[in-house]
Amino acid sequence: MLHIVNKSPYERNALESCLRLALPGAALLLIEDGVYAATRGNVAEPRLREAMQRMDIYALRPDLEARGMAGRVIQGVKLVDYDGFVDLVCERPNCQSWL
Amino acid sequence: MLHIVNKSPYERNALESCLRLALPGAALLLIEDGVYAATRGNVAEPRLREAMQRMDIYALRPDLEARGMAGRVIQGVKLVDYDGFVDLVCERPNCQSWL
Amino acid sequence: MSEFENDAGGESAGRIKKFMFVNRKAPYGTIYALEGLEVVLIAAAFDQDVSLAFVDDGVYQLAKGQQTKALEIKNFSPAYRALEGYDVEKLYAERESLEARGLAAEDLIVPVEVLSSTELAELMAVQDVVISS
Amino acid sequence: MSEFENDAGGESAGRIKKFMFVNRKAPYGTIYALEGLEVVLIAAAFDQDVSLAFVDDGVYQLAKGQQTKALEIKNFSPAYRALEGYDVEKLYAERESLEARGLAAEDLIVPVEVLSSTELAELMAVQDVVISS
Amino acid sequence: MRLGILVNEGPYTHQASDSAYQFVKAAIAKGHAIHRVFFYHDGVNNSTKHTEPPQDDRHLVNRWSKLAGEHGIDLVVCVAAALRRGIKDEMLAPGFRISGLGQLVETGIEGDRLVVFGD
Amino acid sequence: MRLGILVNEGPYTHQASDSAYQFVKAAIAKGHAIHRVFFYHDGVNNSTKHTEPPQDDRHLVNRWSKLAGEHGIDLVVCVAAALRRGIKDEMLAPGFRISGLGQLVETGIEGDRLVVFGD
Repeated sequence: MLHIVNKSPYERNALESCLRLALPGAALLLIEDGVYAATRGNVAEPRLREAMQRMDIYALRPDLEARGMAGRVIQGVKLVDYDGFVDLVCERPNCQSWL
Repeated sequence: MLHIVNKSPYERNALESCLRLALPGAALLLIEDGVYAATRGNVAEPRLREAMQRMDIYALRPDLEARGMAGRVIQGVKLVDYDGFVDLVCERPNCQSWL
Repeated sequence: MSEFENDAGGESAGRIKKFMFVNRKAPYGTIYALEGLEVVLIAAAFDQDVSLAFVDDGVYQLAKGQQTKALEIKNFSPAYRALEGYDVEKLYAERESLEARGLAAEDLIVPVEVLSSTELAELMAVQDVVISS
Repeated sequence: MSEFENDAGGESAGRIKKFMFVNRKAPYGTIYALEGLEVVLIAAAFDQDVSLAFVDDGVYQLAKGQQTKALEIKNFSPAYRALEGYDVEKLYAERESLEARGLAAEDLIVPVEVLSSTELAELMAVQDVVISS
Repeated sequence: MRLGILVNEGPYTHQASDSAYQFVKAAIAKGHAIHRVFFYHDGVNNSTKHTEPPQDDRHLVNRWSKLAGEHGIDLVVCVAAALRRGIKDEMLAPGFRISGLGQLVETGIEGDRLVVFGD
Repeated sequence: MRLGILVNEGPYTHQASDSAYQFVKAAIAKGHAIHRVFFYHDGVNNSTKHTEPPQDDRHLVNRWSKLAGEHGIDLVVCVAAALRRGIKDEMLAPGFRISGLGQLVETGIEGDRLVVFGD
């Protein structure tokens, strides 16, 4: 399963719910305002580091760049472009957007 | 100041920010999905009870009724109809919606 | 359901996929719960393997005693009771979401299977299509 | 700002109110930051007493180094630097919001006055009009 | 009192338009004056006469038009926000007019309160 | 692969339409097929030809129309959601068509994946 989260971890509970309901081995892709969760110093950093032990965590580079956050990414988060987004969707058997 | 919060305390951080930035003596009106914060057993109950010590807390009855929550209101929260909503706006020198 | 006659039975006839609708939003504050139900009914009309999960504020959609008269908005909560008539019988609610809101199964207008987060996660993981709103 | 010539100087001429725009949303994910700025400029054109507060994810609006080319969305962050030219000089950021996001004043594209929650609350309380988005 | 209203979201998707309508109706019943209702952001989508909700649902656009007709309320749709969302003059339901953001600032100045409804 | 796309929000207000567009463009470039793009909820507002964003901004509706024209992508607007929001056949930009929710379910069945973009 590819989980897709597009909301800031401060503003909404989407990331929290996603991490609660994602099985080990699943992938998480952060897009749009969701990419803030991939940045150092963010409230979600501990939860993301914990999740990294059991899941692959990705963040969409164009969304990080737009927000001036490309230089603040937590080590271990893999950056992808839309190309990589498409690959992730195709590689995993199914996907879920946490709207 | 009348503070107006229309979001569920689970889904968004609006109530939390409002309570952080409301001065003692201010009023808080919960409307729309914000009324869930006025119900017993809700995650926001302790914060709301604490806020009640320094602020007047109101909830919009029609929104509680629509959501089946009219019977679950925390004691001390005052229920108002749209009439009362209008009065609150007029009685207080200014108002702020936490969108 | 006028769309049913036009759409069902096309090239998709006979193929059955697992569709899960994940309801995470409260009713009335936004339209997602209501419009989401319409997709559920159409998926059922296509004879798909449909399930509904109620998570986070989505569990509020099922709260008993909804009275929308003063709001002048239609009370659509009875529609959940009609789901059975469309053979939509797999309704799940996450225990953690219910408990965090002070709700129990008996506070809900329809019977649901209450699942732990892990149980629900395992169900989600085997779906073909997951639509959350 | 073609609206300026048409609208300013009407019956409201001469009256000055305190307008505070409370920015609580991140940029690009939604349009509120961008369209909110447009109201700020019009309020300034009406010679109102305008201030901007950056709270919660709103502080992200001011992050340095925004590069929107790959998104093909316009980078509107330079507009905050243009505010000074409209005599909009009261920019406040809440310290708690900055710190919770690992940001400091030097990470922002414009100088802002960093205020404690209490200081900002006191400023909000004396406004005539508060528009949050 | 003279009240200004700002509606930031479109009809149905968010409750904002419903809440604003109920508030305005109650304010009028109590004898207050509505200086203006200003529609911004997706709020501009409240103004189109092409809206056709299901028979058993409320008609938000007609509600606003009726209120405007009966009480002479000024319903103003922001021109920039409307263009961005494909709302044109010829689509407007009765009672709505398109104008600039200055009309919002003006209602902030002229009204005794500005009440904001949104997401 | 054959991908289905669901867009739940209108243009500009949320990034959903932008993200979906960039995703679809990348998928096509990689040789994947787009079975359908379905517009639901406020997503129906992506389809109106009357949209006029400022000159210096991207034109989301034209983007979709162009993509549909160049690659034969099926852009389907939900009829019920469209009526509720005042979107009619005669307003549609090139490449869009109005149909029922069955088209969404069908793309869920026929597509190898359904990717959802929204708020």
